[in-house]
Amino acid sequence: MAIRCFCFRRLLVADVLAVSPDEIDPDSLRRQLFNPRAGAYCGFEGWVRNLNDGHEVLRLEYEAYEPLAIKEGEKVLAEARAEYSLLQAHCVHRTGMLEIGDCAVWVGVSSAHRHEAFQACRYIIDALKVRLPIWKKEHYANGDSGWVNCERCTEHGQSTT
Amino acid sequence: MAIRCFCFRRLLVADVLAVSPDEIDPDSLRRQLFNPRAGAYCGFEGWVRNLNDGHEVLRLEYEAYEPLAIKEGEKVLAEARAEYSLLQAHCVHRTGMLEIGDCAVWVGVSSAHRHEAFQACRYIIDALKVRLPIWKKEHYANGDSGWVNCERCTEHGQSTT
Amino acid sequence: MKTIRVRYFAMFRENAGIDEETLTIEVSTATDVFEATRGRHGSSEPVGHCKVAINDEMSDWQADISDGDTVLLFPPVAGG
Amino acid sequence: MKTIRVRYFAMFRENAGIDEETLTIEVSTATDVFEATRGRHGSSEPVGHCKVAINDEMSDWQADISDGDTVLLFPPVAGG
Repeated sequence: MAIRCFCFRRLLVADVLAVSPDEIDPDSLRRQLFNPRAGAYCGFEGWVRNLNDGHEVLRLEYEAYEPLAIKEGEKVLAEARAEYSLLQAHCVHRTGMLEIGDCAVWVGVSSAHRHEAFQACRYIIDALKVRLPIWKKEHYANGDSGWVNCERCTEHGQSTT
Repeated sequence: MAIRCFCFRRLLVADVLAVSPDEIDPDSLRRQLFNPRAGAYCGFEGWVRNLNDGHEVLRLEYEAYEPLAIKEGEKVLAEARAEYSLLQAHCVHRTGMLEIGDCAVWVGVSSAHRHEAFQACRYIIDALKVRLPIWKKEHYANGDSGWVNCERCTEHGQSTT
Repeated sequence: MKTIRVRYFAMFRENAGIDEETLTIEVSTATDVFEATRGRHGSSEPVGHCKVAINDEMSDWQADISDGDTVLLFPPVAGG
Repeated sequence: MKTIRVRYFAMFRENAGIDEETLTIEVSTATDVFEATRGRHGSSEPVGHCKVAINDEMSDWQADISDGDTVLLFPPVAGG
């Protein structure tokens, strides 16, 4: 209760996009979006799955060019804020080697009403996936590996999530 | 790591809708949706906000007719599963007295791709809000209280989130 | 005449001052039950904004009522 | 002739075997840089599928290159 009141009293924090080699903690992230005017929260997580385009995937390796990923990501958050009526919007994208089930990307949005939360969350993840300088390499069960969108996937127009 | 592997080995659990007087723990709930084939997770939370339709709200009181709320809620989850390609879909709705910032309802969906997760999550919350025998009474700063949709809100066609 | 159990929820229960009662009345549909008990539930809402369940199954206002049924009268819902 | 720094990322870096290099070449646009370094980055992708940044600003393939610029060559992105 004390913690909750503290959160409500502080000023709104700026929308943030972070790129990090550390495990994503969605629960602590969503708490940062608490706001007494918020009636709705929508969260999206991209998880590493064991199958992509028919290939058995063992793990994924993410590389980001962090300065521009952050700059472009915060542009995306600003666009979402300009288009939808939001209270907070945050995003974190992982880098490094990820295992099946790991959270690769988290997007969270709070707003007064649910429509805006859903719309903005979807807008953000759709834009992040195609605009941020982030790349992923899939490591397959057969020992091969491949950069997604560069090799196999461009032939089929597939994306991971 | 041991925990993650355990989760992946167990069979898919049935889609579940629960009604509970206990605080909702979104983090433990989302973990139940882990699945090695899941590339996407979408979560929605309805939070108690301090303002509705221009009235300052101090707290909300939820009443549910649990047997039918569960039966109808599980129908909604089954419809979502029939319409979208889902791996898991769960929902929990609170009852009792809730304070500003409390989570009144949580919906979580996992699927291979993000489009289905967003669509199904939205379908579920939209349907829950209009079909489940659940009612809420707002308690206002001026000492008044009112059943939402029964008194004030029907005049304006407003809902909370 | 049918003997039915009527249960009131949320605002209807508060207005009625009771959770439920057993009535022996002349009714054929769920709508008839809603109208016959208006003095209890005191709804200012049209029946179409409310919901009804019969014997723990969601139903509709045109449904037939049988002797021995339990009729649940639900004011407009507001989950979430 | 312009002296520019070219940086390679992800698959382009792996193909080039280097992170970056300084080149003195005849180029006017970012596309020219992409084509002039094809032997390094080895892209099998058309330039339109790739992205470019100039001096840490996202740019486009028609952008002019000035002497002293740093050009970042990005293979097709795949975040999320």
